[in-house]
Amino acid sequence: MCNVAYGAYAIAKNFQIWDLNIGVLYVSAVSSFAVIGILMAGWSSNNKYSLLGAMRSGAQIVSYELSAGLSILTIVILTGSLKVSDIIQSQETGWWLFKGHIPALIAFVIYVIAITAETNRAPFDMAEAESELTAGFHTEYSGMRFAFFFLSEYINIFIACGIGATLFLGGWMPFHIGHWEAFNHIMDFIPSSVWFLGKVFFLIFVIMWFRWTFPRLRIDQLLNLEWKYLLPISLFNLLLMTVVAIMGWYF
Amino acid sequence: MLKDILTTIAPTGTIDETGEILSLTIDAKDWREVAVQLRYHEGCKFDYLFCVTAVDWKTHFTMVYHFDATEGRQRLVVKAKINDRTNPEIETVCDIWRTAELHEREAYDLMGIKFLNHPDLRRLFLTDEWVGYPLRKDYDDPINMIKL
Amino acid sequence: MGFLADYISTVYNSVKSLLIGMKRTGYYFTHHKEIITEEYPDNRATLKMADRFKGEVIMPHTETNEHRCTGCTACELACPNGTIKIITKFDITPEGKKKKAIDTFIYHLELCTLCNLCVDACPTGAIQMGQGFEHSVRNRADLTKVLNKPGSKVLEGVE
Amino acid sequence: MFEEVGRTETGDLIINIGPQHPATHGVLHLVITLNGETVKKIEPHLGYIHRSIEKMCESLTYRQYIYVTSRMDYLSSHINNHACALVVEKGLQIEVPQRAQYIRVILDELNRIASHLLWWGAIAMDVGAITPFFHAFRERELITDIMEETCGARLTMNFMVPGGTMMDIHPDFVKKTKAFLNFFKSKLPEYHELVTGNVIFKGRLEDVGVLSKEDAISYGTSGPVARASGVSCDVRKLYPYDVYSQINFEEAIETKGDCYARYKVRMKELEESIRIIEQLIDNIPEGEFQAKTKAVLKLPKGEYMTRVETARGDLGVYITSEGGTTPYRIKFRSPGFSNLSALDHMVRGSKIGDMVAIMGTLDLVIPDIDR
Repeated sequence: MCNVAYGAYAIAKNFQIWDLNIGVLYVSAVSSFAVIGILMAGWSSNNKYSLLGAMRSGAQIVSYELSAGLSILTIVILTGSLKVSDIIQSQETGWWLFKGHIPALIAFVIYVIAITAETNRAPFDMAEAESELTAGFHTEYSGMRFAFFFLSEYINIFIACGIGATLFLGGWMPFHIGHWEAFNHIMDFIPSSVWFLGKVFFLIFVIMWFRWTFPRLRIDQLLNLEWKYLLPISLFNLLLMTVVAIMGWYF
Repeated sequence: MLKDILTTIAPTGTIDETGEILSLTIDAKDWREVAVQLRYHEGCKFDYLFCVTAVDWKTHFTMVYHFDATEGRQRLVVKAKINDRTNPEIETVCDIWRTAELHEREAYDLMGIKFLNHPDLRRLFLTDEWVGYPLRKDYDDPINMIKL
Repeated sequence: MGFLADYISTVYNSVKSLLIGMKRTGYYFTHHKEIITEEYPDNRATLKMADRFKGEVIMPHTETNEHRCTGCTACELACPNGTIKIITKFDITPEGKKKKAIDTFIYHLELCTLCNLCVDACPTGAIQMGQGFEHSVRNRADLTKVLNKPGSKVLEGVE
Repeated sequence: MFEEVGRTETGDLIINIGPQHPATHGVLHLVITLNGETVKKIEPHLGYIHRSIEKMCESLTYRQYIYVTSRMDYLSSHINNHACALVVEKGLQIEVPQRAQYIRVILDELNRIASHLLWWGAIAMDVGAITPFFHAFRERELITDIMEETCGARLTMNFMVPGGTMMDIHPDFVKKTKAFLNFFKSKLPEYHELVTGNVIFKGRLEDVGVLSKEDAISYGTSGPVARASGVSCDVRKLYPYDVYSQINFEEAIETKGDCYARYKVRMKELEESIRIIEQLIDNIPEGEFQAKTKAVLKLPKGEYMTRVETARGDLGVYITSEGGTTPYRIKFRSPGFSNLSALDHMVRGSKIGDMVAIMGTLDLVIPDIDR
């Protein structure tokens, strides 16, 4: 299901199946289907652990979608377009993470946190929470059915990190520094697909890094974090970014 | 002195000082009143019930209660003698010391002593269908590993 | 404004504590020299157990097939689980006297808890704790062992 | 019991945590009544590994019964054995040589460190962090190596005998223990970096499962659980045994009574254990490691009670002797059993996630509860 989202990806230079004009919106819309799978799996297992896991993940994914969406919006404001190729083209002179000043940085951090939660990875893996609900929504599944859940989870991570790489880290754009012509030239020699995949895998690595390090949040703390911290900060950040964009305070 | 207080709150009991801890032996009928006094009497204040256990003496049972006072740091052993072997009964103290609830269930399960007014007196370790009380001296285990 | 300052300092301190933790795990991700696990089945040839490791009870024999057990059953009495069973017989010494000796020394490894009490109790040092620890067998009966080798005798002079 | 499984009349959900469940660290079975995510009632069902150790001990002699007690609280088996040896020594008035006392106390404290390390890894695992477990086991491995070298076993040592220890320490023991202490002291700050200061970890433990001082006493809790509620109950201080009376160490006490206080008490105890070992390790006196005892031990008629501080709390061994070679009745008052009785009180009204954290900080070892 989630593979549909790959269509709108620019994996390398001039390598995009479908460059539709609402690309980012489309990808984020399709990738949020994952919650339905989890909810249905948990409910139909007829198991109380699964049911609790599914309910948790429903509450969690729906709320974290908000701040992920708002962080995406901040970059959309900067570029003025939802089209993937436009967004990447606008970062030719530098990635938005560096060009967009502090608001872009904040948006990036919030985005990474939000996608960690959205994809049910630790420390937000409430839906599976092995020490509380044995395995949450996929307790009753085994074999290939279980593998499908994990495939979709990892694909989902890849998609979410792909959006992050496209928006904040310039998609397939190589890393350029101002007027260092020689350096920029060397960077151009690295194939664009390597750049894109490298960025995505870097983000995936960060998410895995979270998993080694952090304990799991409790369900009420998880919602607190979203509604008390991430959402106000990202709303404020969006305002800040609008000001930055209107005044032209970015490079 | 603890000994003097004990003679006032349990006039029928006998006090034994030979062991390392002062011990008081009473009849099971008097246990409830003595327990309340031990917990709340100014000179006792035994607030920490350390251990509850039952001993099967073949002719009778004794319930052995080990007490500690966290403030005065004095220790006491109370032995309540239950003479009725076929249907041993004693009042519960789990409303005075909350820890007694599980300990009394354990004693019920393994020794078969019934605690009157216990809120939830069921088997704790063994299954509900189990017949007999394993820690009693006359309990015979049909599948005895050592004898096999 | 105090509220806002509190809010910001909470966020700052939380993020800092998280980053400290990530620094620590990041350090171990890049410094993986400190491996202390043993690659067990592969290092079988070089594996050395501690001298006192309690793996099983064994009875050492000399090259001339002699052991030190006199059949006094001290170990049998010391054992808490009935692991050891000694069947004795009477040997005739050259002087024509009867002498007690072991016929079979049965050791139930499946009952043994490796508590070392039998070795402690043995007056002649006939049994020891062995180093072997790979005791898995297909049949439970295989765990019942006879420790004295066939045809073995008591070592001269051991009483 | 099985009719209850499902829903109650009021529509509350009943779920079973255990006997096989990642949160229970063994075969504890908890029947939990849930209202949404909130726990309304929790009821332990025990006995899945009840081996009736008390009954078994009635047919074992005073030398033999020590080994069984390793199987109660297997994480502090040395300390259990120590309690059993002490009660026999008290009954027979055996004077234990100084060397044996030193060795016993050092091994006790090493065992306590190992137990707390495992607990530290497990509580982090319970609240969802994975790495601390590996850190804890790296250090614990060194302790088990020391144990293996000296006692011959890694978990159920059975090294104590009435009157001393079974063997002398291994020649490398002092050197290795010191090396371990140095290594461990260098790693302890990492523990605090990784877990103690972590904001998520604090959030999970702070103000969760609060046990007031009165309740802690009334529920008969002991060990770190009671000390976190401000109850001074360290047996090593109150009723010192062996050389504890000569050692300078502090009793770790917190007053808040929540999960984080229990966590801090245990972390403090790790440091205190290091201190105790450091005071002893250089001064192990020469001499015998075992007192001369009779071949057959017969405890005089009477009743004996010994208490020792295990890693989980106050272990009491109560022996009624009729003068024979075996105990007439023996009772192990295990710390975990009393601590478990407070679980329902602590968990009521909190979330399932909290229940896991509370269970983790109670540090229940199920064989200790079931015996």
